[in-house]
Amino acid sequence: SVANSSASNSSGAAGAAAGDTLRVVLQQEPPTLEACESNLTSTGVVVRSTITEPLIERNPTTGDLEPKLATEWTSKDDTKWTLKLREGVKFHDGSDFTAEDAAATIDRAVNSKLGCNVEGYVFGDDDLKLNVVDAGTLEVTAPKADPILPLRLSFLEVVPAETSSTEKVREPIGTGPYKLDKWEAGQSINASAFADYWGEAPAFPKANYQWRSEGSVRAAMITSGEADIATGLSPEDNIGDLGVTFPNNETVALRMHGDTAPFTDIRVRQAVNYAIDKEAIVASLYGGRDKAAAQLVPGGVVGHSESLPVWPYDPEKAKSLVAEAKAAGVDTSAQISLVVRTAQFPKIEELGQVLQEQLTQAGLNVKLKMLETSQHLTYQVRPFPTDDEGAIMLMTQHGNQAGDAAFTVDQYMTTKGAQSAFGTPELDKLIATADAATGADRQSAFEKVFSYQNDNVVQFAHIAHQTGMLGLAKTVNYAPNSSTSDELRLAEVTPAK
Amino acid sequence: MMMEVLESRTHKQTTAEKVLEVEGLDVDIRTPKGTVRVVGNVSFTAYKGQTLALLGESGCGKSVTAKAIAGLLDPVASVAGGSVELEGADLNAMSPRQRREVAGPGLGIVFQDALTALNPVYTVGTQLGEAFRIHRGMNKKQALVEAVELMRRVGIPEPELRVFAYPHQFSGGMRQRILIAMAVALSPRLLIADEPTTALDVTVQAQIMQLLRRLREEEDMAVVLITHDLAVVAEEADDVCIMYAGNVVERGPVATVFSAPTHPYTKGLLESVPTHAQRGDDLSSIPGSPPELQLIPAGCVYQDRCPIAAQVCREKRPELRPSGENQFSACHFSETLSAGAAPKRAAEPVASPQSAPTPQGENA
Amino acid sequence: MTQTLTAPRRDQRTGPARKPNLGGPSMFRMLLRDKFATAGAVILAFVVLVAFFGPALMGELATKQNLMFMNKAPFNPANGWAYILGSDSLGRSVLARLVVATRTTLMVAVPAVMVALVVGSLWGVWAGYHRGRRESLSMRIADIIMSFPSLLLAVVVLYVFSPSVANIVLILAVTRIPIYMRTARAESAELQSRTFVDAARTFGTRPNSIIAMHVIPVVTPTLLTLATLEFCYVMLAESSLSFLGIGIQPPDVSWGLMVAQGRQYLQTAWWLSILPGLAIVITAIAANMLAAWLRIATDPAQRWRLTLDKPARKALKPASPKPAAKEAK
Amino acid sequence: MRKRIVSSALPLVVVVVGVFALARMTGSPASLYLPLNATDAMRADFIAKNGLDQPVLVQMFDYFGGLLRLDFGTSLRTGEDAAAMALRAFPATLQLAAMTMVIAIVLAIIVGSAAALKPNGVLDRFASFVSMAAASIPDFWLAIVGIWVFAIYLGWLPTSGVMGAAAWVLPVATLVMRPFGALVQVIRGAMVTSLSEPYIKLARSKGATEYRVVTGHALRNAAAPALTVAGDLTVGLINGAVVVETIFGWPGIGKLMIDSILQRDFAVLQACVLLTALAIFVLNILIDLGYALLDPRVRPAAGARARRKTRAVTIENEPSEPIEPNVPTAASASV
Amino acid sequence: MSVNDIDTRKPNVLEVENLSKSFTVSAGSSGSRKLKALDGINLSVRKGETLGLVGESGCGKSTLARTLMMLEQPDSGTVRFDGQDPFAFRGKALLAWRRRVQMVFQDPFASLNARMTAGQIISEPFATHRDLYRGSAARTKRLNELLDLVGLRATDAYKTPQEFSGGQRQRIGIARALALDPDLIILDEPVSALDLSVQAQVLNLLNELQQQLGVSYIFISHDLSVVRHVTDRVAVMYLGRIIETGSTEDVFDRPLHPYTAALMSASPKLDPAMRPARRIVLQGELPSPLDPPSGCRFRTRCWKAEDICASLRPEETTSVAEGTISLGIPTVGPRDEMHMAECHFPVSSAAEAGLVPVG
Ligand SMILES: Nc1ncnc2c1ncn2[C@@H]1O[C@H](COP(=O)(O)OP(=O)(O)OP(=O)(O)O)[C@@H](O)[C@H]1O
Ligand SMILES: Nc1ncnc2c1ncn2[C@@H]1O[C@H](COP(=O)(O)OP(=O)(O)OP(=O)(O)O)[C@@H](O)[C@H]1O
Ligand SMILES: [Mg+2]
Ligand SMILES: [Mg+2]
Ligand code: NI
Repeated sequence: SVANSSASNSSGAAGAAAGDTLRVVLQQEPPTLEACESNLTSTGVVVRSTITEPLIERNPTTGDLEPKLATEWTSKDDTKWTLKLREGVKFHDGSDFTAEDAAATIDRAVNSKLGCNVEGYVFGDDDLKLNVVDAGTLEVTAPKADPILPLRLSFLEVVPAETSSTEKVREPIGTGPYKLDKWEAGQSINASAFADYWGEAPAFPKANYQWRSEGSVRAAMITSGEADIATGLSPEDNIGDLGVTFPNNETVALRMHGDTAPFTDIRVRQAVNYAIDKEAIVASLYGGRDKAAAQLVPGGVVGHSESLPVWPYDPEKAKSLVAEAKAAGVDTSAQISLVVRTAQFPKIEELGQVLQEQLTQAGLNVKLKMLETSQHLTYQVRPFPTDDEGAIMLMTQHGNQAGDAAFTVDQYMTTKGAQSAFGTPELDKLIATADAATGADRQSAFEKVFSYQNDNVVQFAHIAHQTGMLGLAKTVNYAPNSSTSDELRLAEVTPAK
Repeated sequence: MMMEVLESRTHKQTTAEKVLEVEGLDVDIRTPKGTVRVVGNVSFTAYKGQTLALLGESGCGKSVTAKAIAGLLDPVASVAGGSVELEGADLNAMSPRQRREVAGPGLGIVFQDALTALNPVYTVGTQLGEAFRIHRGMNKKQALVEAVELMRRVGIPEPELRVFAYPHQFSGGMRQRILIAMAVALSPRLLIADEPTTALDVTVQAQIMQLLRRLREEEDMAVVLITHDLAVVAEEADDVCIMYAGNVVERGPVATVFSAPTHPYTKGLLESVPTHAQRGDDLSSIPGSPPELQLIPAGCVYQDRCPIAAQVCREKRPELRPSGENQFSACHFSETLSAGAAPKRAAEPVASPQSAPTPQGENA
Repeated sequence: MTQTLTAPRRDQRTGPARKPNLGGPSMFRMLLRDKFATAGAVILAFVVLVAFFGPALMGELATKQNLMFMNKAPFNPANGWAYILGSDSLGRSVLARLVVATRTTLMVAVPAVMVALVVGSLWGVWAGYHRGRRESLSMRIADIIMSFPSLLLAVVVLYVFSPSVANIVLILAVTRIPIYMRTARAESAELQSRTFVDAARTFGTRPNSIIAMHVIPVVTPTLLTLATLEFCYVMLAESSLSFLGIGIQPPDVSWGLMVAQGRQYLQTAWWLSILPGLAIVITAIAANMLAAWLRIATDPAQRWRLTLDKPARKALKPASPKPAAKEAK
Repeated sequence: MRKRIVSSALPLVVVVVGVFALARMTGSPASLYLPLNATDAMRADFIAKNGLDQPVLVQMFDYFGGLLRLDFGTSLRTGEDAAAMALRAFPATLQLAAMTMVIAIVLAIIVGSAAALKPNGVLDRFASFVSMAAASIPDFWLAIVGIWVFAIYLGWLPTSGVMGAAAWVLPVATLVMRPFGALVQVIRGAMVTSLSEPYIKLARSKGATEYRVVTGHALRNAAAPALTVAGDLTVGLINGAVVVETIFGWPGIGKLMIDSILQRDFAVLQACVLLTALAIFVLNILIDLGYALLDPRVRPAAGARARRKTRAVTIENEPSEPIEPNVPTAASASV
Repeated sequence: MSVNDIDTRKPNVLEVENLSKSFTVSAGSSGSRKLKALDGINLSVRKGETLGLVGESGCGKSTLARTLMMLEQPDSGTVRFDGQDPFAFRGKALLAWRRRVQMVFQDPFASLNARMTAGQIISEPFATHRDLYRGSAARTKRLNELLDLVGLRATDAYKTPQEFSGGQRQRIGIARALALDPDLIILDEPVSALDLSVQAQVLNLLNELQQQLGVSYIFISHDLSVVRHVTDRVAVMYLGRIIETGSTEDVFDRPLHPYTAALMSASPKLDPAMRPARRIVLQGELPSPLDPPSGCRFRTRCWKAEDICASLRPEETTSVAEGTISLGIPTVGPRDEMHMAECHFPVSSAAEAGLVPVG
């Protein structure tokens, strides 16, 4: 009961004040801490690299892959990869980490019927072949050449081989710097530093997660000293100089469904791009922290092109394009549903209203449609609803956690992509080439894809690369990076001074 | 046995001690149509061991007078003048605290509406014992013992069991007895009983009247009995005070007043009681209906229905003045009536303008 | 023949035949007696006027965005009258939005209350009149609606069908029906045992006619009072729906939505939520004041409070127009 | 009483059935739980696994079958037992509701009685003003202002959470407003009526003090209508003070319910609804018992202006509803 | 018209035989029980006659009236109105019957809807019986007739009930009952709410109407002096049964049943000369109708009760001429002319009945 737990917890809270507990306040309670679901933001932010660890880890700043539980990985043909595993690593239950565990983790997440999110997101439908060579060596074989298989593997959080492969596990056992103590459902998650951690011991012996859905409350908790870190803040939460911003890899864009008038005509789609005053939106709504976007991936992701120009704000041009299209017989007065997900990111409702207003100025008939997650999803992913009155324009927020544009374009730009409304054969071809490319070729191949979309396809009107905001109490030091919202590594947090 | 045979009451002519003396009592009520005087210049005296009856039709101000005496007027009503003295102490001059101390030991009142006057959520024992707890500082148990005793006194069978019953478990007659018991709990010097039997039928009425009589004799209280039943007055009271539209129109010993009324209203009332004459014959009735209090004319309050009204009645309100031995009447022509001329309705009164309808405007 | 009858000799009041007057002074005069209720009535009248004519007067102002003129503080004459109540997070005039929101708010609250009132009352009156099985069944239905999580109902309906004004009205109406139903039933069950209803039955009058003629007119004042109170509730409920993101959808705007959206600016731009919040509170209080008055004015046992000529304290002094009694003394 | 229990159990079943059907109208949960690029086969798999491919009637039959075995299903979102989740969240809500109602009732009795002593007096006006304002302030707004003032500006109270007694202050204060406002009005009205009843005069005629008259005689008679409204208000709180729970991070059933709706977590939703409906059912019975306690006439005829003589026995033609005291209330169930 | 001269040739308007009616009441925790409000009622009313119905409060007078008006459904027994059973009527026939029997209610305040004007109240029956007076002109004409008949003015039609005095309200109630030209009017305590000074007006009015229109009355009252004045025959009720019937004079002056005797004796007299020297005051309360005493229902309060009263319900006792009393079922003559009572030990003389005045 609450009364009891509040009694027992009050001592915990008192201990927290003493400074040995790192208190984090999140936007929502993780539905589960299942490691194979850790690409869900709400799960990953707690689990990844804190409770469990991957074999390979991507440095969010440089984009390079770095060793974690695997020390080396090599492949001759990009198909069969050999991983050397770290020695002396222990799980929280005291057992040793071996190649068996690594193999079981991959098998469980990718090959089983468990239906892990990471499977669909990072790996295709194809299964991987696993071969345990010895306790410290693992061979992974992809069905076809896969140059970024190590990157994909960086999404898999390692769990012991004993972990059930038929049931998901709410409270995982990992190798991370913190081990899970107690999850008081609905209230808090408590973790403590793992004594047998193979790496450096974290600065805080204890950690405590809570969640509050109101941003202003999270901010207030930092201000009032009830929490040390608060995620997902916005400037209006009045956090003052305790708020730290960071580029969070997320990009906001409008996806236009070209199958219905008026989006059947590329001029209308171009007009939409011209009609949106991205710079003003970024400057006023987002206080100048965000960056107007020209493509779906932000800087730091392989394939991002610095030189790609942002569509200029040109309402006159937009109007004339609409007029041209109209003259060419396109029904430009047809209704456009601007589909927006409620509370997806700060100020989304304001953004929706601004967009609606600006597009209306350009002569389009836009209706704002605010939807909750589940309904929004039906619009986001194929098969799209067809019974909607008029054309669909979906506001999407895309985050590329992997740092490689392949994860973006496959989904969003191919003709059959799960989140792509349409495409062209030429673009598909460009994407296939880019996917197979490596090194510098890969970068330029993806740049080509993005500029082709902007010039010839115009499925998207890009709005902004976003920044996140973290509330940091004066008592702690932490430098957020682009992956902070997906994995908040508590071990990187240190007491101030 | 089941039947009890009683002597009919004979009127005592003792000159007993004054208990209550009401002098020129005025009560105003604020109404939507303005402030009206519902009780005007009422005076009477109640003597120890005797019953004074307040008689009058519905709405003539009997209950208001009673409540004014007990200091329990509704918030809209207020005493506007006159004095009420209980054994020499002016009740109107008392502080609320003093009044509370008088309420119970000094003055007990039985309210008109027996069926709702008991608090439905408490046992009658609790309610009966309350007076003892307030005034004698008894605890619950002691009060309950007293309550049982009281119930026995008013003739409720098995009082030990029934103290724990709730009011709704009693019949109307029993509730009325409980109310009476409550009023006499502390043996008050004065008991006001406001229509204690109106809601009951004759057999129960007889029981209640018998009870009241017994209590009065046991405690030697002064009783003010309010009723509109002439026959009850005739049987129960020593003195009667007849009210009409807030004013006392006639006052005196019952026997005298009823045998020789000196006010035309009293006379009219006595005549309209169905006597056992011929079935099918017209009863003699007082024409019209009592005036609304807002519209009481200047002059005599009864002028509109009076068969002998004259010009003087429209101009001057008659004062209550002696019209016989111990008898008072507020009529300009009381002498004529008491002289035995007894002008019947049809009889020609002194300069009567006939009983034809007079337009209202003339008097108002 | 009839001459032999004893006709009443004269009536207390004479005068030409006049239209019925339900006793006592007119409602209007009683309203003026209660200063608070008068103020309430004036405020409500003002709100209604604003809802009617405001949007036309405000024109485009309520939707005109100016991203460079965001969150300007109110009561700064330098910004011009349109921005006297400040500007919102998209640089729109708060005044204009408040005015336009008035209409939407009333368009939700009034029909929701009306629908619930009419349906709930008629149903309740019917159930109470017939008693027996019909009554039990109706009360069980009311219980069901009451114990149904109304929020769930709202969410489901608003998700399955869009959160349009009509749907919000429907939801708010349905979930409030039991309130009226219970009250109407209780009153009607009591009324159907009254003697004048029995009298009507002895003529062979049909139940529906009796309900229409004898029951509904009596229960109406009580229910109207209730409806006035419910009006506040519905405004609040609508704002709660907005808080959860399923209320009125932009670009429409209601007070509840303004409060809900403005809450995140509470510390940076307080006027965005305080002003519409005040509008709700003031309107609610005004409606409540009026309801309190209505309750007294329609209750014969209480009405005197509104109709007295003098306050109580003065009554003890020599009473005003002295009846002739004293003079005669 | 037994009859009453049976007849109030009916809504229980209907509510659960209704929620079952309604929830399924909000669409399939498949896309929420499957990866974005899930194949049709995966979807079909998922749907079949959770039994969503069957006709609603069959699903319902299975569900009720499960209920008999105390199997409430598993949460799609967390994989936990749905009943366990609901049972974990419910006490939090119940405690909050109880605390709120106790405070609201006590305050309302004091304020309402004081106001009723002099109808339309200064105190009455003030009380009605305060209570109306209290009942008409949006709760989320009050909550946020409360946090701002008391947690940040003054620093007296924690912003949110359930840790320690201080954490109760803000949520309870926020929740108390509406019941308080509504109850003050009801109690005031009932007290005004009760104070003008004849038995009050009778008590005064015995020399009872004003205090005794109000607390001893009037209040108990005024309690029945207040009980009805308090019951309705409690139902509102039990059904979830979603807004307040959301803001203060209170792990209650309201929050759980709205989350499971948003997440199409049907089993949890049904378990929650079953639990709240059960609680409401128990509450109704308790209220009936409360009536009986308050009013020895058992059936509350108190509110019905009984012109006729009160009869020695309660009259019942057919099994009919008691005529409950009817009182216009400002607000009861909360959204 | 004189009291003793009962015109035997006039036909019966109403005949009631063995009428019973019980209510289900919930008696606290012990579940529900049957309350026998009427238990085998027999009575008849002739054309143009007034039948008085007296008895203690709660003995079932109003229930009988309401059952006769078909406001309650009887459990058993028959009601014949001109030989037909009204409970079998449906539709048109029912409406036609409703027209012929009307009721004046006890309470002139509660029986008039305060929100309607006198005119609306009186013409309310026309709304149901549309064919009676077609067109508003005819109705207005009839309304004015009715107002005139009961001694109200045409302008009174626009007033609401609260603008009338109690007596005038009762007149409105009577006018409403007369609106459909009934043959029988049931008057449930029509004057008990009225002031003495107005009561006489209403009684006179009723009398006039009977003489003019020849209607029959069932007159319920507990004011014995009124009953004595207006009725031809009287039935005395006790706990749901009629325990004594007979001509008014017989019952009042020569009561057979001890209860009747107590009733007559207990009623206060204005005239000291009429006051009985020895008055019977019953002890005890009316027993609960939920479990009436066995045998004779009055035995718990009867001073003449013996063992047999507890075990055996008394047969009807008839008093034949010259004051002799015969026991057993009457053998001669129609029963409604007889003076009979249900008692094992009927009162034999006025002195025993406590009716001999002091003087
Ligand atoms: N609270 C009140 N408000 C307004 N008028 C009142 C109030 N109490 C009494 N009156 C008026 O005062 C007058 C006298 O009333 P009162 O109750 O004294 O009559 P009464 O003689 O006792 O009549 P009854 O025989 O019907 O009891 C009536 O006209 C009544 O309407
Ligand atoms: N609807 C009802 N349900 C249950 N019991 C009833 C009902 N109506 C009447 N009774 C009971 O039937 C009995 C007879 O009641 P009724 O009203 O006929 O008495 P009454 O003789 O008219 O009394 P009064 O002289 O007081 O009017 C009473 O005991 C009463 O409690
Ligand atoms: Mg009185
Ligand atoms: Mg009766
Ligand atoms: Ni007579």
